Amino acid sequence: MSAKPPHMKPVIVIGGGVAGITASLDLARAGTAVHLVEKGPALGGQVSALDKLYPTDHCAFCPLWTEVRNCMLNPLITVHTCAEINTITKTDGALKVVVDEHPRYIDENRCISCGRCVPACGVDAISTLGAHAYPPSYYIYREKCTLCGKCVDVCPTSAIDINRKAASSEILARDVIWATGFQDYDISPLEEYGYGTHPDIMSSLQFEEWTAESGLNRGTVVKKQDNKQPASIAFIQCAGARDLRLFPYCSAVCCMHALKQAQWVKRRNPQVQCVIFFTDMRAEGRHYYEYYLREIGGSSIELLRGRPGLIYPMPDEDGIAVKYENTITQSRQIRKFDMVVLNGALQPSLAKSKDSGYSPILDTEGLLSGISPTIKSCGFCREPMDVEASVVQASSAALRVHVGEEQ
Amino acid sequence: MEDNKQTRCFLCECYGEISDVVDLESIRKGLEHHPRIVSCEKVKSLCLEENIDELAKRIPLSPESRVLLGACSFLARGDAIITGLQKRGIDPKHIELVDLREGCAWIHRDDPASATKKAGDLINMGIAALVQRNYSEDLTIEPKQEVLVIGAGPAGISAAASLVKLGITVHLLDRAKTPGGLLNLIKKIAPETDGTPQHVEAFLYTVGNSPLVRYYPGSRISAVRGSAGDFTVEFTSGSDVKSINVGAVIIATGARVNLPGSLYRYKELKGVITGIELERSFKGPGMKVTSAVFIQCVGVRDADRPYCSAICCPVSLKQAIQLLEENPDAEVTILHRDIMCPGSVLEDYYRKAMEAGVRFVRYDQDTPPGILGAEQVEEIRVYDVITGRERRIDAELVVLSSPLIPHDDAARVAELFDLNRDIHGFYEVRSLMHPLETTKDGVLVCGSARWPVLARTAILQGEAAAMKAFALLNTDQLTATQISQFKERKFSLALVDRQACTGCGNCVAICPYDACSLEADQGAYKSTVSQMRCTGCGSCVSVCPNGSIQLPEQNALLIGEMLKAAFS
Amino acid sequence: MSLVEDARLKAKNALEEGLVDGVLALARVEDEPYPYVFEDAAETGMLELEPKWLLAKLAMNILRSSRQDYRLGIICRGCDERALNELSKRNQFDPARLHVIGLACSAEQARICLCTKPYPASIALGEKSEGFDPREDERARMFLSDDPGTRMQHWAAELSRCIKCYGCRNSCPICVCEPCKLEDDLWVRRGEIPADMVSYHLIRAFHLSDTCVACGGCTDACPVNIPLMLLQVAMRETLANNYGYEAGTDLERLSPVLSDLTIEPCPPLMEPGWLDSLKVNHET
Amino acid sequence: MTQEILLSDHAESTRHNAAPKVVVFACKWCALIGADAAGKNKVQLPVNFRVIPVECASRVEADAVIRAFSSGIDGVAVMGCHLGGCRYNNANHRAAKRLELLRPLLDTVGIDSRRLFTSFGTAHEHHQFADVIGEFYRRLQDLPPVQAWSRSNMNDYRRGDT
Repeated sequence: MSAKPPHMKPVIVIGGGVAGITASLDLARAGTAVHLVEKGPALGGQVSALDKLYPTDHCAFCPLWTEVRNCMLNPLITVHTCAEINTITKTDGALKVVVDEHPRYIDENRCISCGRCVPACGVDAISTLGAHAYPPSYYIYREKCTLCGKCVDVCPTSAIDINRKAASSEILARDVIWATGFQDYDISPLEEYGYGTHPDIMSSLQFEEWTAESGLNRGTVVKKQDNKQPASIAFIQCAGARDLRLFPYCSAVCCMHALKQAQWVKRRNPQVQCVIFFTDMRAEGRHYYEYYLREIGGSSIELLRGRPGLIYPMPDEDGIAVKYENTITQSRQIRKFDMVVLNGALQPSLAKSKDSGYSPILDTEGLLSGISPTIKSCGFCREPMDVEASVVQASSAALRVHVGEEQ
Repeated sequence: MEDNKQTRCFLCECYGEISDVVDLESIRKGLEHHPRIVSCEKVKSLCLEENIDELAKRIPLSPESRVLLGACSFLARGDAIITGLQKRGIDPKHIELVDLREGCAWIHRDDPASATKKAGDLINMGIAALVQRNYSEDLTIEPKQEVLVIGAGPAGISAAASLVKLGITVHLLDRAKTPGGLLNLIKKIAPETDGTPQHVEAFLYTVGNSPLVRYYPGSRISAVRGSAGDFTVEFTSGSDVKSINVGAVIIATGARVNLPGSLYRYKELKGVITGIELERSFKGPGMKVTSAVFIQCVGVRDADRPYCSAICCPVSLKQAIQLLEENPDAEVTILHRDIMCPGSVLEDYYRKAMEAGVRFVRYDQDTPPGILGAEQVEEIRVYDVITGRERRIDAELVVLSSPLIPHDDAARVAELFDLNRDIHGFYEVRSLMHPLETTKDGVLVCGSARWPVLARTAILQGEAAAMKAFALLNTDQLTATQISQFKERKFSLALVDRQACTGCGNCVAICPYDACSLEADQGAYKSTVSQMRCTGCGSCVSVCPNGSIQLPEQNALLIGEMLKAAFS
Repeated sequence: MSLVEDARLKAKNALEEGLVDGVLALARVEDEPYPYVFEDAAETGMLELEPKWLLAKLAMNILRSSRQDYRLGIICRGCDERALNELSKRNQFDPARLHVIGLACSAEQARICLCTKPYPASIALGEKSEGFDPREDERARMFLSDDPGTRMQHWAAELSRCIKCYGCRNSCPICVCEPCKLEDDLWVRRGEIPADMVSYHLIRAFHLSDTCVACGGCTDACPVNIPLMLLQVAMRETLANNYGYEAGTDLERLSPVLSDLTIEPCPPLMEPGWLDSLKVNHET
Repeated sequence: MTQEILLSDHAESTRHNAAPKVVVFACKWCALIGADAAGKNKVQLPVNFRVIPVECASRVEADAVIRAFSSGIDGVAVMGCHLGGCRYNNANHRAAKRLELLRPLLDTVGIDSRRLFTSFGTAHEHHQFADVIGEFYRRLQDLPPVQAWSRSNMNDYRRGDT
């Protein structure tokens, strides 16, 4: 009884984050061929953009890079990077999926990361893919590139070809799994949060990148305005979430994310004062509450219940004012902070597939509805959830696709 | 050092990235009359497709041939070269990659002379490693295409039904007489908005009618042996003792509801009941009340049980809505410290409860609500943290929402399977990308046995566990080196020199995977290693007093020789 | 009744009651003490207690080479008993076949051996006397002084006189490995006299880091009188401070170094400030 | 003379003028990634260190560390994953405990235990690896030289001429 023959038609997994990777690996190990379509230049998704992960404080790349490598080396998985879904049309018993692959000017199989192209480029459009991306290669950002071609001559292995055109391939697939995850959302429309009015009012993902150990500041926490160390940081929870004007759902990950960020700020410089404005501190997952207790008890992170009414740059001095109601003293107070991190406005990112009779049905909250039988989806794009839940849902979606059954 | 290994050495210039700093020519000359090196060539580059083709042609496929590559680091392009050679039939274990770029040229650009000396030493270390390296012989077994699922709650039946769809024979073993676990105690499954009950019905039907499922109600496991792909499990079912042979085990034993003891005058005052008792009355005559109060976090999120049981809030919301359905103008209030309804489905459910008229009052852990009444509960006094005033709510019913806690026999089952348990008593699983796998390959945990979850999550976890078990067994040749989930090949498997072993048991005590065990052998004890369980971490080697246990791929002699070659 | 007569009586009774098939103790033959297995109750008249003679390894070998049901009694001091506990923890013999007759050492003997616990768990002969802290011995004070320079000076001078006779290893009750790493050219270069100070002595010392019962066997056996037992003092103190563990005192508890930090924590590693050993300055 | 590498004697001659010699046992899952990142970012590091990759810090025997010191190496670094992140089910805990127990022995005989550097999870980024190796070098340079223990000096002791 040899290994089961791979099912005749492949499965398309859209999104190369933790959910997409897990679904692809499970399908491949079960014997189904997979096309993993990732719009970015490398696999890893949002988790690879994080610095540390809760509740174990692992570095984000640590649990991820071996899974990414397994994906790249698995013979049954074809990875398409810089690729997006054009259309999905239902044909007799199968799905015709057109995948648009944006031109990747540097061929990652020929780039030896020597870095000679970076000084040659006048507009600073070339850089590595990130500290721990796999496979390691340089990447030309199309939006900045002026196609001047200076880099082409200096590349020793002629890996750069700026005339590469976008290509689109057509795949006959048995089924599609949406694992597109989430992306940051610009909540400047909600003026009370003051996003955009001060360089030090930023979203939690921007704060994560700004203070990442593998980032520019190498883990030190400094103000964007003047690169000096802040005296106090405010973490505003449910900023844009649980809010009928924008995202009615709770984004599920941001309470613990704020705790993690605050704890790492305290661990790196204990004298910075961290305050978390929260509605419900949702630390209900596995070992989450112990993480909450360790942080609150241990390193004096202050928890203030309630959503701030108004956040605005201080008129006369530098710093940011946060107006909120202190439920203990029943009084309105204004408190000055050097940095404000807005947590919660995470939008499910959906492949912008043109209307082809098969585009995913969204529920009222812009999420891939789990009810529609045909669409198999997992991870944040279906329901806001953390890494462990996304990975479990990805395996479940992989199972349902493998046995060819409605969700 | 007289064995017949033939080592071919290739030094990569990397288009000048290495050769500009390191004088590869002097190293190449130094190696020409080295006793262990057959040939040494300097090439412009090694990692492009055309270079790998060229390279593969120059390496004979004979078992004695060894390859020494002086190029970049494994994480840079080394990985691509080795996988490229592997695709062309060269065994990666016969290749030694020496990092001359990230490990030498790029970090010592301002001192080429010392960089060249260091490169020579690194090459010598590579040669020493190649010469001393042995190979652990792989163990291949035919995995049993059967899985044991323990526990027939929502997680267990979902795992069983999923395995049936995957064509795997399932032994569904349950302590209770009837399947369904905690679901038997409840009328509606929270939150009823997303089709969970239909799934449970479908799975129960599949489990009940599929020929692939062997269901053993009312049975108890007595012994477990073996490892991934080949477990032998003995259990007593009713009167007779059975023994089955399975490839993987899914533990879905669930959890039990904790009783609040004497908190909030439970058992002392009429009208103070737990959520389970309320559920029983919903299944039975129903419960018509004019005023009811739910109290959350009873006997949990406190010093003794510092964890959040996650399901009590959604369950209380469901019961509150049911009370209002039975009596629309009843007054139902939930006293809570945080409403744990993350995500979209549960947040909708929270809003649905508010629209149904449920009131929410937030209290603080330090000022818990007080229950007033002589024999029958009459009134609740609670300090409302939001308004800062004490509230008085008259209530004829108080429902204490208590957490799920591990079963009493969780310790016994953990003992049988050598599983670790976290400080609360739930089975410890690996983190983040492998949330259902335990440190014992082939043993998976899902449902509330791992952490309190709602039925809908238990079902998802059951399916995921089934898929992971299938991924392990979906081959007719399971090799010991291929079992590791987080990489495609184990680095090595420990090997014991039984003649030298004194039976001291250090390896047995330290092994993080319980792969070592002591066997009596003519009166003395000798250590043996279960190759399936061994992950090749080497902990045993570092505590063995006379080095009788070794990792062949990185034995003590190899490290000793590398140390000597380091600054030769 | 003197200590020796009490010991002879206990040995005789044990033999007569058939509690044991033989009693291992010292016997004085032509005024020379020899370890001797008394199997005949009448011979117990020759039993002696002095001088101090480590019988643990001997007892192990006797049990190994005798028939399965042979039960051995032993007049054993505190260090012997601890050594026997360690050996049975390392599965070298079956402790059930051993009947221990505990002999407490005198304060002077403790003074000579620099022994902190000169009495066994159950004392049958003699009274418990005060242990002696090795750091008080003036010769030891130089080897364990606070100034690293003096320590290095003394250790280098002493260890340079080592003739690599392996006496310390052979007399140590815990060292039972054949082949032993110290004879392997990879670890200790063969043919070098004196033995390489670092590789021979430190490897031997570290192998006994969590099993040394401070019996002083190595110091007694060393022909050039190097106080080898002092190498273990600092490690034994670290084990006592970090884990409250002393080798040989508990038949069940394995060495804490083999277990997980979540099972047996190690305080210096668990301090929140501890990131790596550079951030924490070990001012020794 | 064959190319066979004879250790003992000529290791002495190079020690006095060269920078301290360091051997780094780097765990493949964390420290080696830091070393590789340091290379990718072309961070200039002192030359005299050699990296021996190991699968887990727990593979590093205390005897190997002692053997390194005895063969004239001035500093040994054992670098593994952070104490909660080991891929091998907390095997690095045992390594941390074992090396913590080796320190008092090294101190007893006067080899300063600061010559043994243990890092668990603090060297996975390029700047961290560079800082840590650089700091370890500075520490080694101002420690008393290890010649007192080397073979050649031992005979001087015997002749009593130091």
